[in-house]
Amino acid sequence: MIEIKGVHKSFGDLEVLKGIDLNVNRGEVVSIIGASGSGKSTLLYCINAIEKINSGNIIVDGIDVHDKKTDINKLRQNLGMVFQQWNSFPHLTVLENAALAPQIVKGFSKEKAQEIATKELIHVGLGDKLHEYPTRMSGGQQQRLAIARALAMEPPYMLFDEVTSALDPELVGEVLDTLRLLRDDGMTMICVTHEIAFAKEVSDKVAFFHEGLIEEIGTPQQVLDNPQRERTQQFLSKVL
Amino acid sequence: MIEIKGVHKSFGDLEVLKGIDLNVNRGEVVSIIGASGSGKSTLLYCINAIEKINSGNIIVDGIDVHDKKTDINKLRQNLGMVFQQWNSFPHLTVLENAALAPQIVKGFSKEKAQEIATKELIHVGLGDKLHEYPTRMSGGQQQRLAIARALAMEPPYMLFDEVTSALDPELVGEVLDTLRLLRDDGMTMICVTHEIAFAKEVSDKVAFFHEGLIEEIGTPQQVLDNPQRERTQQFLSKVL
Amino acid sequence: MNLFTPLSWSDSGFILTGILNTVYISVVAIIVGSLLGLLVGFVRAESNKSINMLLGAFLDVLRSVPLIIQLILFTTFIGAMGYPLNPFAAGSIILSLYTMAFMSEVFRSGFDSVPTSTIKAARSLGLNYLQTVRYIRIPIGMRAVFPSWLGVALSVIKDSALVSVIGYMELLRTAEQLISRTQQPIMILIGVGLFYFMISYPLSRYGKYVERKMEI
Amino acid sequence: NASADKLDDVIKRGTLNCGVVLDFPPMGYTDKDNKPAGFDVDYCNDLAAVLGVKSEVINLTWGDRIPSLISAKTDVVVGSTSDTLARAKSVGFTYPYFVFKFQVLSKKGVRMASFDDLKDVKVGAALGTTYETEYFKYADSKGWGRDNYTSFKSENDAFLGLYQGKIDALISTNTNIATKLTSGQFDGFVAGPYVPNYDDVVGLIAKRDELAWIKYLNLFLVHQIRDGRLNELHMKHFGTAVSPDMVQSLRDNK
Amino acid sequence: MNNYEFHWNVVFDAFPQLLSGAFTTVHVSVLSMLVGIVIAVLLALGKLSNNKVFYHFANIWIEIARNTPALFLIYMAYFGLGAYGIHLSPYLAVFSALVFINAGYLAETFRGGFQSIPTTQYSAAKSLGMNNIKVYRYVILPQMFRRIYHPMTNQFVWSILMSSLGILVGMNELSGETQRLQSTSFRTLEFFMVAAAMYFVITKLVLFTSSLIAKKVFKGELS
Ligand SMILES: Nc1ncnc2c1ncn2[C@@H]1O[C@H](COP(=O)(O)OP(=O)(O)OP(=O)(O)O)[C@@H](O)[C@H]1O
Ligand SMILES: Nc1ncnc2c1ncn2[C@@H]1O[C@H](COP(=O)(O)OP(=O)(O)OP(=O)(O)O)[C@@H](O)[C@H]1O
Ligand SMILES: [Mg+2]
Ligand SMILES: [Mg+2]
Repeated sequence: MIEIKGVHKSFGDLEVLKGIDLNVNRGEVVSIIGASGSGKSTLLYCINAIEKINSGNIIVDGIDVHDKKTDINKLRQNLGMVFQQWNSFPHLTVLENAALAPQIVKGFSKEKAQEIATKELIHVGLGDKLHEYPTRMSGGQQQRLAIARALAMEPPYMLFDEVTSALDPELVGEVLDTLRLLRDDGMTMICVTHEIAFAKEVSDKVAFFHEGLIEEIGTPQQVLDNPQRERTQQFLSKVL
Repeated sequence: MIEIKGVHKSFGDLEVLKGIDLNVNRGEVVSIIGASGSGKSTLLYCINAIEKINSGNIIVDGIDVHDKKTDINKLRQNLGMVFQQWNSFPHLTVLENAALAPQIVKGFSKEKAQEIATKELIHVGLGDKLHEYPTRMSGGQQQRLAIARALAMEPPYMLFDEVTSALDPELVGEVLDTLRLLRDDGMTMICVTHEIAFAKEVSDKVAFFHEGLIEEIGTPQQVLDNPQRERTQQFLSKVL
Repeated sequence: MNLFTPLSWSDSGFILTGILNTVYISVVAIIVGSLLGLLVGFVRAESNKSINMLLGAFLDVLRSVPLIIQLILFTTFIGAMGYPLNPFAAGSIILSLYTMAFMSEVFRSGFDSVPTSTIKAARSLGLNYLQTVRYIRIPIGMRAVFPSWLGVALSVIKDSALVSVIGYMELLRTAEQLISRTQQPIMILIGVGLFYFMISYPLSRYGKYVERKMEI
Repeated sequence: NASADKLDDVIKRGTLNCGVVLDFPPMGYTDKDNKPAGFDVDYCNDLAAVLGVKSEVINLTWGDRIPSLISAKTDVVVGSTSDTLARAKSVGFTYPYFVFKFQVLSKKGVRMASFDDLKDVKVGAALGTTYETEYFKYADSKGWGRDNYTSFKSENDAFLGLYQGKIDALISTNTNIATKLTSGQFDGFVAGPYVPNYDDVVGLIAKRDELAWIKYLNLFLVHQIRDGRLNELHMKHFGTAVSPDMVQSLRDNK
Repeated sequence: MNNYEFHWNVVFDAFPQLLSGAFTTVHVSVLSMLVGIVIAVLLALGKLSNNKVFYHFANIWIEIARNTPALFLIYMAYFGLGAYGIHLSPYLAVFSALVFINAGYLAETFRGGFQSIPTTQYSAAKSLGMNNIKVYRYVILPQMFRRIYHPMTNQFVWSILMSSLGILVGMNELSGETQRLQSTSFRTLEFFMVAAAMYFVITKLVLFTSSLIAKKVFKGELS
């Protein structure tokens, strides 16, 4: 379970998160929507401790992420993360990309690491690209590689930050399909997304961010079909 | 009138156009849809003689485009073209971009060229950006600049190649509005597009391309609402 | 008889001539080398494999043989052929060719950096080949490579010091002669170093500034 | 025109391009106005005068001498060029116009009783000179190796190197060393032994095939001796009369 | 040809000396490259560091190296330092000038290579649970190496070509050896033509080897 309690976060003078509370239970899929700059990515970065927070707590399976005593590299193994901009490691093949972390972080043997990696790559539909270099692949394929790479660490949680928004329209579908697959596997996920239809389809909960606060949260039906808050309505009318 | 008769076109071994027949009358708006790689862009390039054809004829207002004796630079003045990737000239201001061709191709005086350019730029809504450099503008604005630049040659025909598909979603609208404007002005247009809703709204005819052939052609109602061919149905079910 | 005489004010004219000679030959080499480089770069960007191979091989030799050897070899050779050249002429020719070898790559990458889609856009407006080159490819391509161009130009100024080996009285050779006479290398050398630095440093800063500005 | 030779060329051109090595005082150097001066420069001027043309002195390093001739930058090099048989395959030599001894100049306090003492000190000379070759020949015959030897691009660099202490001793010509010692700048140094059994006989050089030109130069040299000009210039640049030995040797060698 | 007769047998006889000169050329360039790389890493770190002293030291070094002629720096190392009683042999003078310049140029290359790796690569690697050392060892440095490989090769070629300035301080590398040989035999054209050819061959060999290595190490990725 991920528990986010009263999280504040500033970049210099700019307060980006102004007190976020959010719980994500095992097996749940939570989508975060909201205008650009509302702090959605920042929250994900804070959950993964890539950014420090100013106050509040983020607890993952009982462990305080931002506690100094927490072994952050160990914790991150539980939190797979995929970014908007695909960032495959260009100097490694697809298989090596996915096998790197299991091998050097978890300490698996090369064979074992590659076995897991291969499994996940097949899972996301890249079984025929194992020895390709990612720079030769489309954005959608690279994004699926990034997902497989995160999955190869076998994390209980996955964080997705607008993983389709840098993709050409025709490539969006294949990546969303992969996310659906994960949902069906029962993966716990937080998805920052602009794809409202997708959010409606896969989410258990949808949170609408506005200027560093959760303006509205609830089931997709509540938030997306019957938004109560004016800001949510405005936002939805613009993107739909 | 643009008459396309039995056009074949290969790149090396790859036959991209396998016999295209299509007539576009003055004042008509024809939309071309179809999967990636089906040859849509290639056809536009061939109409504008940017690519040579292997056989067949393309006749614009009675002039054979691919005849050796045709003065292609003169012909192109009748065929405005706008590309998927906005191609503003980065070293010139917006006004200079649009005034360049009238001045050096048509031989207008600088004043006259700028006058026409200004008129077209105001038409597409860039009246307040005349002395801006295009690199400072959004993709949508650059795309409208490209349209104005083509219009400044006062061509009777305009060819549009997926002019919105490289744009961020929020910028698509402004460019489509500009196209609507042109349609309302009575401009003859061929639009390659992925925006089915837009195609349905503005077109007199819609042609569905499949692997280098026109699989189906007719009014938007015929092709988009009641497609007869299985391939058209498949394609539409995927993109809608 | 006075073999060793200290540096004096009367030497300033002599030094100034050295400075002017350095500036003079550098400017000639940069201008001629850039023009030739523009031409060769364009030909290379436009032409097929075999012409490119030929040109490439020639440029390769210019880039793979030390400038100092080229200078000595060229002056000796052309003289032996019966066309003696003074150090300035011979130095300018070799330095210009050497500059061209590097400039042509700079300009070639400039021409290549203009997207084909932009060229197609220009052609679709009815611009013919030459108009496209003149109004689109050269201005866009050249802007993109200005920092690299400046980099090559600065290295030419520095390399011009080597023309001293064929007897051209540029700054460094002037300095050497003064050192022989005064036996005071330090002061004179530092002065020379400062001169180069004062030309090169601000310009290279400016180049970096432009580069950064272009990235944004 | 085809039959015109160098002599005609020079007279027609009205200038004599005369190469001199200007870092070899007192044969060639630059004075305080950075103008060429020295024995060789005066020879150039004398030659130009008898030809009735303007004298253009061209500054060369040792290594430049041949390239300057081949590239026709110079018509003649008055540059203390040792008349070795190897070089004579490439350029044309005149009669000798001067005879040098090769000598060691060393720091005071460095033991330099005989030439063999060079074995144990850091020694240097200008690159590509005959004394460098002679030193190598001697060192090789004694099996010294070359680790203690440093080449310099030019004569001046060699003296600067000795002055700065890069080397303890250098080899140059007796004349050059004598001049340097009288200048006062080399007070801490002493002239030492000569290179054993070697007289450095030097001539003017020109292109090998310009026979008429070389003949003219030969006659010029003879006249310099006969007319007393050699002696005059020796007085001017060395402060002493030219020794009868040297005059004899020049006459013999011709 | 205006009655210049080539005498190739002189050159042929002197070939061992030319080869030994070529060896010295390669020797001094390789060594100056290796030492230059080590210093360049330190200078690059200096330019990236917040320590003012370290930063300015690196900056001054880099700017002097990049903005003054190599020939000047060689003179400076030879006669400039000599005036203070620091006596470098011709080899050491050329070597230290080349090291100084290589370090200056390579430092900028390294810094550029370092900064060209997108920060998203760090985030991605960290999000996989890698600690800082692993992030650098497995993700950042290998990518950086690819980016600096070609500039480094070019710098190496530059070093080879610039070591020819050894001719001006009487060093026994290829050019100096050539100069000596032509001074004693007076066969200027022949010797310098052969020297030019040797330089050409050496640089081509270096470039060829470098691209072979690149093909092997970088396999198909990037270009
Ligand atoms: N490293 C940083 N330093 C300073 N400001 C930052 C930094 N990262 C983000 N910000 C700022 O914080 C705010 C929130 O950014 P964030 O990326 O979280 O927004 P977002 O909701 O993800 O938007 P988008 O939909 O555009 O990705 C923005 O104003 C952004 O400029
Ligand atoms: N210059 C070229 N050389 C070789 N092949 C080409 C060239 N241009 C296009 N092709 C090929 O021709 C085929 C048709 O390309 P075209 O760009 O016309 O397709 P399209 O229908 O416009 O697709 P999209 O929707 O992706 O723009 C593709 O397979 C493409 O790879
Ligand atoms: Mg974001
Ligand atoms: Mg297309």
